Amino acid sequence: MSEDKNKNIQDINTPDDKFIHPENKPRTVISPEGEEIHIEPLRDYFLEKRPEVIQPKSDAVEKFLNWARAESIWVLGFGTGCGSIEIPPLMTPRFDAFRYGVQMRPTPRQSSAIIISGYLAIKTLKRVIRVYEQMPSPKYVLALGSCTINGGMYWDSYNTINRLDHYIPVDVYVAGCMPRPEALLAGFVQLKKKIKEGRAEGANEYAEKFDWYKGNQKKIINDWNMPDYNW
Amino acid sequence: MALKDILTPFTAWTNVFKPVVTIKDPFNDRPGAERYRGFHFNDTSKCIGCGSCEAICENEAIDLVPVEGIETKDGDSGLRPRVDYGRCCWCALCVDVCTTASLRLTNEYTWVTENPEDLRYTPGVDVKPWDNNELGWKKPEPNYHFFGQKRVSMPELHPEQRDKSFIEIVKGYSKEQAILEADRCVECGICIATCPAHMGIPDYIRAIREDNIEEGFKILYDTNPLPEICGRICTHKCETVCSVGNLGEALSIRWLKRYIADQVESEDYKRILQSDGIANNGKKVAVVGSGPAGLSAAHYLALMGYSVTIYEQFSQSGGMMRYGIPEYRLPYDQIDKDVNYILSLGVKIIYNTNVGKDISLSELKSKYDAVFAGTGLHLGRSTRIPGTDHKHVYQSIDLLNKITEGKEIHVAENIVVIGGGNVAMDITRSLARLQNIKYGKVSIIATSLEDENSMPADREEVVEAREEMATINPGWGPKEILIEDGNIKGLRVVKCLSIFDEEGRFNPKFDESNTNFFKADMIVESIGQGMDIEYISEDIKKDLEINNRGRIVVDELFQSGAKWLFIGGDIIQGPDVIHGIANGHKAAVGIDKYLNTNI
Amino acid sequence: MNDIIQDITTRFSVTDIINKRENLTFVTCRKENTISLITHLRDREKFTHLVLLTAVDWIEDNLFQLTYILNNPTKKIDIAIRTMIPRDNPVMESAHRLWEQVATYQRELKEMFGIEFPDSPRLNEPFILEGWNEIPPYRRDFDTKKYSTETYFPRIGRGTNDPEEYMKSKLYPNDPTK
Amino acid sequence: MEKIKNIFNWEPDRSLYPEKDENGNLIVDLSSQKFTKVWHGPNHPGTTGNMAIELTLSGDEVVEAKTHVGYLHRGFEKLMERRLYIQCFPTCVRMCVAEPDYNEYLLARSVEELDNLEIPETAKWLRTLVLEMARLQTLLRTVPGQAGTLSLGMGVQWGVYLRDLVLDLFEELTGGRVYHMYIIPGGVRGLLPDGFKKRMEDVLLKIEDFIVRIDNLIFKNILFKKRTIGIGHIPAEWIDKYGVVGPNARAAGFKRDVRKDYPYLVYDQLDFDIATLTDSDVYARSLIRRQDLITTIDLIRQIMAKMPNDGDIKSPTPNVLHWKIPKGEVYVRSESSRGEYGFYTVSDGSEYPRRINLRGPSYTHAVVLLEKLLINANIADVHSIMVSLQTCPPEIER
Amino acid sequence: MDIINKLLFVLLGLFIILNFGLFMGVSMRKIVARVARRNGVPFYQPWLDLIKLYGTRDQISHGIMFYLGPVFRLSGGVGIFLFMPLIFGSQYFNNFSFAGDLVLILYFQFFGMLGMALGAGEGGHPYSAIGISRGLSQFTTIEVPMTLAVISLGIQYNTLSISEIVAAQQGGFQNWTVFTNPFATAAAMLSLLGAFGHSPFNLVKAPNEIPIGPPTEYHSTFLGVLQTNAAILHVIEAVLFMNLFFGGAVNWFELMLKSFLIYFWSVFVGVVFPRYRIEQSVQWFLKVPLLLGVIAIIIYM
Repeated sequence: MSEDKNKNIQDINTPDDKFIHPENKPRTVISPEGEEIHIEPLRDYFLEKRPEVIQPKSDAVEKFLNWARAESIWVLGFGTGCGSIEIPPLMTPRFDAFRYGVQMRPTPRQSSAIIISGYLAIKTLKRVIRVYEQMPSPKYVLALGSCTINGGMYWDSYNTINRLDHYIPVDVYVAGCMPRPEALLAGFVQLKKKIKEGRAEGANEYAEKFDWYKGNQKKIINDWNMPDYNW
Repeated sequence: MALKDILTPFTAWTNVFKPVVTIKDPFNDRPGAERYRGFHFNDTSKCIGCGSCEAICENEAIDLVPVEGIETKDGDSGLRPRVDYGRCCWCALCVDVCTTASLRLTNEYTWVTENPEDLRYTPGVDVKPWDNNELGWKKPEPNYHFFGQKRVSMPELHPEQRDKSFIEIVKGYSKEQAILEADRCVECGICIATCPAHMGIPDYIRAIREDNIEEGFKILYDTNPLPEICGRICTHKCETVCSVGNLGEALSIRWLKRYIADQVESEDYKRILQSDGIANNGKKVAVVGSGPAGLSAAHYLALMGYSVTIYEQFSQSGGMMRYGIPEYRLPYDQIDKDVNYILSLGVKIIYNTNVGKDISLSELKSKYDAVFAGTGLHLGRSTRIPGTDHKHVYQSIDLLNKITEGKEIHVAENIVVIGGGNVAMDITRSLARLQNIKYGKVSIIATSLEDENSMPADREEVVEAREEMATINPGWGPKEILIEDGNIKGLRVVKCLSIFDEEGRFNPKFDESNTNFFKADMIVESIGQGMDIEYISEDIKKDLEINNRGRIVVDELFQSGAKWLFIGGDIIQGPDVIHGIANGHKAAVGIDKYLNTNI
Repeated sequence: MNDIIQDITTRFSVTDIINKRENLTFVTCRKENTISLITHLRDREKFTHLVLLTAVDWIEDNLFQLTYILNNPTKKIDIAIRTMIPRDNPVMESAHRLWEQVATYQRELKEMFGIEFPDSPRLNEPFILEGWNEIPPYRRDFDTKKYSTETYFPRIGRGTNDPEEYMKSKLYPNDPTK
Repeated sequence: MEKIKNIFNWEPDRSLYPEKDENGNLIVDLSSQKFTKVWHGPNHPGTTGNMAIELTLSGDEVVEAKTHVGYLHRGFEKLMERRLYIQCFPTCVRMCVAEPDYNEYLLARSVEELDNLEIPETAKWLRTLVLEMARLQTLLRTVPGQAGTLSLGMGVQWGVYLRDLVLDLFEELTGGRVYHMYIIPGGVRGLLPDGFKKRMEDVLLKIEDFIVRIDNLIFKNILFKKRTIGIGHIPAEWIDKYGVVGPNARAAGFKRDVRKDYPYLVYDQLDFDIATLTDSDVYARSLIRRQDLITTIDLIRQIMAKMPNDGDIKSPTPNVLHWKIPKGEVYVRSESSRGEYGFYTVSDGSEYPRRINLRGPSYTHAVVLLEKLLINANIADVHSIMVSLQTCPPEIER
Repeated sequence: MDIINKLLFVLLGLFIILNFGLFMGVSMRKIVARVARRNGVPFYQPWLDLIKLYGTRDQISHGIMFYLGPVFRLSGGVGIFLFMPLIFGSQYFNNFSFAGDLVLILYFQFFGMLGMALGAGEGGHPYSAIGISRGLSQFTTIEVPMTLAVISLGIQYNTLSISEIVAAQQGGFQNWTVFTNPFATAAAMLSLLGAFGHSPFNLVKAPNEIPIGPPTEYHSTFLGVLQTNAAILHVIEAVLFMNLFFGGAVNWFELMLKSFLIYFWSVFVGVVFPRYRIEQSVQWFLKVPLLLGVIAIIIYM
């Protein structure tokens, strides 16, 4: 078999510090007055505080809560790509996702899931990251279509990412370009299953590997300026 | 502000009493449409791993990977497409372009996973739930093709024009025709492995398409110093595996090669091939026989700087190409064109010198640093049925020799040719012409053991022979030549049921009850030729290893047991031109290696 | 159509007239004359509808081609005006006073090709890209595939085989003539 | 009495605020707290697709609007430069997700016009059918969608359901639900399946019933009229100045339709008329779209009646794996549901296009025109005006 | 009956009202879904939503008022409940109804709104601010015809106690205010459309203009509190109207049926109309319902 095309470019097994440039690593500097200043450069780019891992409550309670969470998935109405054209059919008579406990919310604060409906341009990725960080834990990510898996149609585009799982944790992938509403519903069913089994801990994963995610994000987003209250 | 405008909207509420239109079970109630483009399925037994799907995929979603249990063989690369659903966009161009119609998209469309690495699989190999789903996207009908399915028809002489003369039948492509034909190539490269000389077929076809004849010509000479000859009479094994041929007609690779060679004038050869001023390295090599193997070896040796001398038993070069193949297939001036170029590289030919009679092999050994023997198969084989010793029972090879040399031969009114190979067709058609000239009519029957579908002769040879009014009646085993009063009356044959036994050995079975009789005054046997290695004297022979089938054993560089003697061509492999060329080339490399490292 | 072309040929010395269809003609105009030609066509010949304005990169000739396609909605004819500007100093007179949307086109051209249009409003505001540090992406010398593979972590584990090479390695790996 | 009436129909005095400098430019000082900056989008249920409008508000009133795009930029025009012409075919489709078929058609047409290729008659009819079906499915979303912007979502629910039925037909004919990838350079990719005409007629009847229902629900709705009449007025003199095309121009009295003006495919063999209105406000524009819907239904019926049932679907083309298009350039256009939609294709004689540039109607509608129209509009009408222009961000940034 | 016992029954009433409110909400959603010809959410959906919201793991606060907003809102809702007689003649479910409870209830309606305004304002999102300004201006204008109708009732029955108004309507449906004082009823029912916040008066939340107004920044438990309150408030508002105009209820079934229908009235209108702009809405309330309210007062003057 021939040489792996992408082997030399990245190595998934060493995620820790690889993408964090030296200047982004936390360090302590001493000012001319002799004062010690602790600098955490990555922090400047998004949150006031790092996200924290919130351990699940005791088993029985968590199980009950997960059941409720699974049956009440509030999806953020953020159409990031082509796939969002299939959201209206999902919410209308033909497919009626409401009966699966799926509802749309217009603000990230109230949403528990986000559908990344396809390719993400860098400009949108920036908003998606902000939106994702604004969503309260536990939060779930449903990735639609080839584009989120390995770049899809836009694998060689200079403005779209190739794989979503480097920037935010993904719970369920739905294959297709674009997936039909039925496939999306199947995605929701799978997501529910995952939540009920207590495996959908994307938010905690994000908090744990925060530096890695942030490093990846920072590698491609050059301009972190964003207006307040713009998702 | 009409009251009506307030009240009419309330008609919407009538919907409350209408039935719900929601699909009850969206996962099962609604399979994709009959043509839906869902996930891939590949019929791996039909697939040949040509990679057209990979070439057309704009997303680089398809990789060709080796698959366990599928062997690489002629016409099948052993690779199978693997689809990355992180790339696929369901456009189904891969299905439309598929050269074997093995790939299709099923109408299954739901695939949900938590692990993105799952979304990559080899359709038809990795078992998926939709493997047995017959619906889905297949190549559309009618007349929907991504490349020409039909060959550009080759201009030929009409049977009436050709059946009395030995003028070349095939006229050759014009530029437009050649480009059109070259356009059909999908550049898979499967043909290369099948070609004994491993010619860069897709590359020179691309050169034709781009109208870059000189580039194409250079590519030809990389592996084949006899393009004019090969372009006419090559057995074109490449075309039998051409991936385009799976659904449509295979590319006329041979004619395209001929097209390139035809476009280049003799005087341009040296300029294009940049073969002027090769430094002589002072070593000398003798080549026995100026057939394809000999000429090929001489050519590549000359390019490496050796002084090459060819010993030829006949008065003209070319060996079997000239003396075995009728002129209407391969005009002699084309042989000369190729040979003259090789001679222009400094190769000398000594004609009318039979090694073994006029000069001994040991003498060559002493005069030269190495010897390459490509002496070919010049002994006709006989069926050895009763009556073959009659004077009007001929060997086809002898007749063809005589026709080439312009000697008078016996042409009877009714002739039967025994044999179904290309040589049999050659003699059949040559004799048909002579009959036509002599008697104004054709009465010749060619018969063979093999039935119509498994005759070793090229299909077009059979068709053309029939066009020239020869009768081809295959599937019969010769039993006896009936001779009355010293004159041949005909050939008695019985139906042949099978040729090889279960172990693949030659062991024909006949249906003795089903007999036939072909009336004839003259019988020509053309069931193959044998080699004549009398010229190798006993002291040399004792170094050689000869296997149980009577063939001389050589290594992969055609070096025989006697280190200085390289043997190639029909006596080793074949018989055909392209094997000879390949052997000659390899032997040239072998000689070079031998003389430089003395192993 | 023909009389218009003749008229502008004499007035603005346009060249390379190609009649693609009976209602679509391509002409080439010198850089200095272009804006006055467009103004003339809009005001006199009633080519009131600007269809598009875009650029083509002819990197071999070191030129940018600007194409203005104008449409006359009453006569239903189109005329496309091509202007070549040097690639190493890509500056073009702005046409934003003629049509409102031209400013947007020029913003895009500035961002995607790096063509300058002095005086064009909001020219330097980013339009599509955000935080772009490379050369303008629509230029031919920007290699998007290379940029993408180096930047966006394509998934590993892919690898393909060329049938030709693979068959060689399987069937005749030691062929000395190759 | 007049005074009392004025109390109810109070209009702000524009001369007093917002303040302007001597050049007539707005003085927007956010720190004065007279203004609010609000971003509509990109994550905003009211925007048409993934775009943003930066609004500067004074109270409920917009004093400045700026369109921000680029959230969907994939660089199609760059990507197509490194794809074979046949590979551009699935790629270009994605340029507009709502109505992908026009991209397919225009690419195919560009290639055919540059290479002087004629397509079979059946393919022409099938292409027209697919283009009209595409218009049908878009309009089924956008006609009630106008009311959806004003929170009358019931029409959208019905419309999207019917659109789904049209998509089912698409699936049968083309094998794709949203991205049909059917019009290939040289022809189309399949004949009508058996019984297609019957099923099409069933759906058309349902749509006609739907039109009656949305007439009652939307167009005869007093509140819909109140919210849309007089809002988002485009004066006639802006049409050429701002490059307004399609239904938006027709609502202002300009009888412009590519299907009539520059007939392509078989539109010259079909009998239809172009509706115009002169009010040029949101209501007029949605009425025009409703009329378009009726025209489209009629056109589909005509096509169904007149089209040949079989025949070749694709003319022979050179091998698509190395199809070289002669050097040249061409502009081809078609009438999408939003207006003139065109491809400007430049070929340098190689296997790859030199440049393909898309001219989408939203390029002008959603940027300069929208920015202009929103000034002095109420923030509540922003979404409504935007949808009435039927903006589609992917065709702005591509 | 001691106060403990009373409190227990109040809590029981609150529990019933809350669950009925959630049920009513989901029923309305299902009815609306039927108009769209689909099934809609399952019946248990609101309970799950609430559990999920209370079970959300992290919360982001924007300050103390941000906390207090939902609390104020809930106390507004519960406040109305506390003083609302539910079942006429029942000694258990009359809550803390007293002589001037009608005025207190009108006050509590505003209390929750104001608290919410302060809290949401602290959230800092411009959409919240716009939503609040819209909400307050609309609510002010809703209150005017509402108050006029209440005044008309006060004059008619010569009392400001809800229990007494209900008592005055007993003895058959011909005694209901809707028949004895149709103008006041009409004014109040129209202003009720505004109070329930369905189309055409849903501009406070206006999902596709200013998503979604005051609660934009509220999430997790905050939103849970708001939703709990909404469920209680919707029923209790309907009960208020039932008591004032439709003869009250003598048992739980009657209460549920009547409040369901009163709530349905706003849905019935809401489904088929788009929304007003804020100034249109204000103008409308100051035109038609105001006029009806004035007429109602003039008649009983």
